[in-house]
Amino acid sequence: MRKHLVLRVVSKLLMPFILLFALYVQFHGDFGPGGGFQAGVIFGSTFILDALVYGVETARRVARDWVLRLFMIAGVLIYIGVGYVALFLGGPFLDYNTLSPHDPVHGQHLGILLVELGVGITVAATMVTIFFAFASRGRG
Amino acid sequence: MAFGILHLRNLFAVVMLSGIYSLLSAGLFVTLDAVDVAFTEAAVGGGIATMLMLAMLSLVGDAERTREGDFRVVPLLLVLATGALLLYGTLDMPDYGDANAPINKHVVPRYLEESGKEIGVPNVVTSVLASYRGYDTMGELSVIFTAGVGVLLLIGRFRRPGGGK
Amino acid sequence: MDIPADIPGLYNYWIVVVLMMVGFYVVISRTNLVKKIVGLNIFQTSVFILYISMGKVKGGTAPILVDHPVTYSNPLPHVLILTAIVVGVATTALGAALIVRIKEAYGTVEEDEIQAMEPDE
Amino acid sequence: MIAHNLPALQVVLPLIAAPLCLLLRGSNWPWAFATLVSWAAFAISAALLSQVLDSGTISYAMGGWAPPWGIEYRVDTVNAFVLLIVSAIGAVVLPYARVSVGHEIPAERHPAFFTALLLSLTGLLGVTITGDAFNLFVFLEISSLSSYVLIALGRDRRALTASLQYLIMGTIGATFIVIGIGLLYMVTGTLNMADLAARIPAAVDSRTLLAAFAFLTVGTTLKLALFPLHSWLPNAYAYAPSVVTGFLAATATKVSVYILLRFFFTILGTKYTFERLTLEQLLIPLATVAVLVCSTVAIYQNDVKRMLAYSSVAQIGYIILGIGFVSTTGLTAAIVHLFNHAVMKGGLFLALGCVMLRVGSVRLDAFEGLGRRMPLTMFAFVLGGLSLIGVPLTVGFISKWYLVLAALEQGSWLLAIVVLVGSLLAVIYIWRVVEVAYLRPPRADAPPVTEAPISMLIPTWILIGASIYFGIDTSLTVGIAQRAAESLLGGAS
Amino acid sequence: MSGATAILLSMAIPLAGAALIALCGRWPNLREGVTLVTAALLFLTVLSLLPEVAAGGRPSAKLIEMLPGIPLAFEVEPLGMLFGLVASGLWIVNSIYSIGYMRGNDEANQTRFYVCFALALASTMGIAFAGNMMTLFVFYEALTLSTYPLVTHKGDAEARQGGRTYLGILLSTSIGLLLLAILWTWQVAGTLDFRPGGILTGKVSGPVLGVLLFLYMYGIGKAALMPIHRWLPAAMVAPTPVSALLHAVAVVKAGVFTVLKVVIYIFGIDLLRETGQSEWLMYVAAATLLIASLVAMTKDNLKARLAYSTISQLAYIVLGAALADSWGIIGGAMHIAMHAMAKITLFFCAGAIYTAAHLTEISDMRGLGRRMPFTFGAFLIGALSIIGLPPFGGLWSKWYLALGALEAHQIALVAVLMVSSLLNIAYLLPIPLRAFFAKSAESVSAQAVPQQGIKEAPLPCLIAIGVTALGCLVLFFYPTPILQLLEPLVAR
Repeated sequence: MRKHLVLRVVSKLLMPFILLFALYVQFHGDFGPGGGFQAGVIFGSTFILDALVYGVETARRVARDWVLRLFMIAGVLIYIGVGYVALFLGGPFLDYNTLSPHDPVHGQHLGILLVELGVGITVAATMVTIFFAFASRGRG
Repeated sequence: MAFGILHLRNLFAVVMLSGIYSLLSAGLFVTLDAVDVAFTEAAVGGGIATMLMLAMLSLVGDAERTREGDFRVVPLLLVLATGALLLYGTLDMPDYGDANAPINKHVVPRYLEESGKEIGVPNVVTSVLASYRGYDTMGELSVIFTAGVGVLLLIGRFRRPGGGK
Repeated sequence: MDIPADIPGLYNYWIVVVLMMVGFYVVISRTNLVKKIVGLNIFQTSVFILYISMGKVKGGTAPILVDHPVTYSNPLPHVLILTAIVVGVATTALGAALIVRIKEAYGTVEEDEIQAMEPDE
Repeated sequence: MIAHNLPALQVVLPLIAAPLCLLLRGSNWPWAFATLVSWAAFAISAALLSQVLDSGTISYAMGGWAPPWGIEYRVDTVNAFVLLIVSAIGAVVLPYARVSVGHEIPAERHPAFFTALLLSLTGLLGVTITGDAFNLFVFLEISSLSSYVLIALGRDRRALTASLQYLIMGTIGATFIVIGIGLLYMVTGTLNMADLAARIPAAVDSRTLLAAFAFLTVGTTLKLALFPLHSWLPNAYAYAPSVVTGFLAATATKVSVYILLRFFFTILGTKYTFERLTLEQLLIPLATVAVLVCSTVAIYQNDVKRMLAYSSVAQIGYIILGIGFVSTTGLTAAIVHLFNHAVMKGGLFLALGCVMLRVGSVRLDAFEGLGRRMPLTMFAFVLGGLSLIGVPLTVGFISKWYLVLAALEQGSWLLAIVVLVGSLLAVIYIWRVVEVAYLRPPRADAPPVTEAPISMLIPTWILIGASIYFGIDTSLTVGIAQRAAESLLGGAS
Repeated sequence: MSGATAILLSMAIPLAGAALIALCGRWPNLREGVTLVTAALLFLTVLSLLPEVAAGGRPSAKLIEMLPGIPLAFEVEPLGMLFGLVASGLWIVNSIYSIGYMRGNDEANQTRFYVCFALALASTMGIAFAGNMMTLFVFYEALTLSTYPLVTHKGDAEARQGGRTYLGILLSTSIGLLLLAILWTWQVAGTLDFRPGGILTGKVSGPVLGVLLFLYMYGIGKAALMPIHRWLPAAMVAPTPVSALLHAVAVVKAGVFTVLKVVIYIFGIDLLRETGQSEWLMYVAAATLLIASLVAMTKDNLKARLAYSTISQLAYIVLGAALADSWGIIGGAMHIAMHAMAKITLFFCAGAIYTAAHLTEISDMRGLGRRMPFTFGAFLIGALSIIGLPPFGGLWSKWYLALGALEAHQIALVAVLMVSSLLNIAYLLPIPLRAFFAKSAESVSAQAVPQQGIKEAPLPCLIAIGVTALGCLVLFFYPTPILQLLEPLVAR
């Protein structure tokens, strides 16, 4: 991979935009198509791209295993956590209305935002983790 | 093109085809107004899945050994039976795009009419996904997580001394 | 049994059926494990199409609420399929991981060769 | 607050525990944590069961969205009982896991392993408790994926192929179920089980419904390994780690049977399934063949784990047979056998786990002289075996009793005899092991073997003890099973 | 001590004994002491029930409901009383004997031996006092399983084979046929309690009754009706005390006892006699009786010969049941005691011979009587009692059986009884006679075992032999208590 200068430059240029796009998808999911999954996948793909271009080990230095695993777990926890919060606020599990008792709609917004975030994080982290697992398998 | 997958021997091509295939189906989804799905299918099915496959192929090699007697009768019959059953099932299905089909009459209207008030998110898919059926989504997230854990367990690297492979 | 008059109304489903059959056939007829997994993908994707097409409403648009009233396609199948897609890719990932391990353990990904290596089964 | 959120907690407690478990380091912490969680889950399910028995069906709306718009958790006698079985097995197996897993799985993977175990527990519980068809599929996948992984962790390389085979079969099954659910949805426009049950009678003539029914049946029978779709099971059970085998053998197929019950009786309804389609005419022959063939095959196995795996398939045959009778007695037999078989098979596999730990193999010749060298383990095995045979004062006898009774009620002598012949075949394969263990001296070159550690013996004996206790005092199990059976038949529209 | 407690104790004592024996395994003397004490206690407990039962009382006890409507329940009636007394009484004697035997042949695994023995006795008591068919079935199976380790005691290939046959036949018949019969009974009669006059009257009729009877009779493999008798000779690989107590008394008698119970309390003799559905059973029993005796003559191995003689003697009892009239029943029931006493004597002697001279083949025993006169004397007594000659107990039971046959106008059967008695003479008497009067084996054939230095068996064995031999005599002079005890069985 060392030689493809063009590739490296282009990808370097692209990456920020991809990340940006990912974030857009993540938070624009309420209005247009998109949401946690898509965002997560795109977000993850940047790392995968990075890995493809600069080699897995480099990419791994950017995103350490334990960081990835942490995010993987964190995302799930956020989602389930929201559910539990609702539970402790006296509603049934995952009832976003309880998140802001006065204004259910706002509560819903908040809830959806949070869970989508959780989804995004976990999906991204998992995708990258899985990819790394495969990619670095060959190198033992 | 699916048939191509059936007959191609070079697994690399096979995988590529399946990638293109899912991209196509993504396109189909758009025509069916399922933009979110299309988006996801493109990203996940076309992107990630294909990439995974390639990663795997780089490890297992990409040539399927050619053999005689490739054409199996029993499976074919099985498949035909299944297909026939499904075809038979379709005969009584409501017409494609029929607005009066039960699925469009029973549960869904509530989503379309109320979600604006109840949730205030224009994208109904999102609101259904994340709120009405938020629990499904949580389960789905857990599935992803499971897969992640599983892959780690199977081929992941563990930093503990003597860990990993 | 009476065939409904407007067959065209169903053609979309039938495409699905055909795709599904192909995928299914690949899964159960091929001995190459990779192909099996690919077959599974096709199989599942065709099911997705089935769902989505049942959600389509003629003249409907994507279910994103806009001010002036229009007819929307049915969002519920979309949601279900979003879930299903993810489940599918999760399965694929696992299957791929397994195949890698099998390759390492046996040096092949052909089912019959593997069986040949295990006498007592 | 806790009290009326039990249905949710039943599932989300292990669910949130799973990622947390992955955070833990070392191998004891994850284990301890998982164990505690499983006990909590058991407590919850017990509480749920008593609630249901007192005050009837519980309905719980996820996210506060009333069904059919939101996802509903619906607990009645049937799935409360199944929940209890699953969580109880989990609670017993996990304490056992520490030594066994420590011995069979590399240490650095323990956190992930227990995470996977918790996930599969979650999945099974979720499948059982949910009242929403699609949600059922989602949790089915959680449990399936995690169990593929768990099975693949067996030390034998054949575990990998077995797991992949299971993965492919399982995914096909799951996909069939999805198709079925989709078609149901297409016909009725709802995914909520109760709602489905209410709206299906309107569409009994629809061919789509028929197709849906067929797909659901095939998919589920694939999952529960009903003959002849059982090919994945023996290998999967034979090569999985002992703990996993013990856990899955006792729970996974049971849950699949539960799904079957749900679809047949609650959703589609007795009228449709059995009066209109007379499915029993398909089920009973299959079950009969399963009992006879698989018991016979079991006799010829030299790997005891495989032997028991085949006997599991045969036992599933018994359960399906009970369902096929479509009578209160028959269903009672089926449901009570769900519990009984879980208990005795779990116990047997745990005993095998002890042997695996000490001897390092569960092939028949590895058992030589074990009767003397691992007396407690082998005695547990013998008792479990007797229960499998159906000797009085064991749970196996109770199941057989009701099955034969159901058969006699229908005047079908042949089936009554089939059941008894089945248990005679069980005598043969169990006794093959017993003879080797007790009447063959250990090989001269056999390494010294000591009794299994107490932390593994206690769980084993809890299950074996249960399989004796509930064979003597059946008021609890049979009582619940009868109520469940009546509710299924009565609840059928 | 109230009846209920006594009943439960009669099962608890052997169990506790088993536990203690297992604990004392390391100290043989203590262990065997425990065995003896247990046996004695058990006998006393059972005995304490006698007055009440003799007075027509029916002490009963009830454990938990096993299945709805089917409790584990016990009730002592005359038949069970008799059986219980015989089994528990002979256990004492047998324990004494086995001490001598097991030590004399220094067998392995003696602890396991005594433990299983106690367990077997517990099951036997359960059978004797069972209050309904289910309870009986439970303990019936328990007896089978607890005796399996005893049969396979030696653990060699032969023992394994014997064990297979034993377990195979007993389990398959009991699970395959008996259980089916029980379930059927439960389904038609709605109860499994033992009731005087039976529970099937008016429920089933005609050939169905015959089928049901068939299921029962062949389900009860322990009764060793031909052609399912193979397990009994197979079980002879066990050490002699086992053959003596279990396969001459406890197990086989449990079989015929069950037969009697079924005939009396499930079918009801009246029902059987009126419908005449038990006729085929008479002929099967008669055939078994004759064939077994004939086979016995061909056997040179002493224990095998005794085994076949047991089979034919059991057929007597089944025959009594099949006659389904008062005398038949009385005779059959009585034969349980008489035959037990006589046959155990014979087995004791066989064991004694084996212990002292390590001889198993009858042909080698010529002239042995002069070396061990006491043993062979006892053998003679036992043999005479089996044959049914005065002054020995065997006479009575055969007498009543003959009466029964006459009452049922089955002259043929009377003839059969006579013939078989002759056969008994033919295959039993020669043994002691040759032992006493024939020239000793080695003087006839050189390769035969030298009899120099052969003495009587160890003392405990002799004591046991003496006791039982005496028993045969006593039973001749005092049969009346048994008669009185059994009267109510056929009271109209």
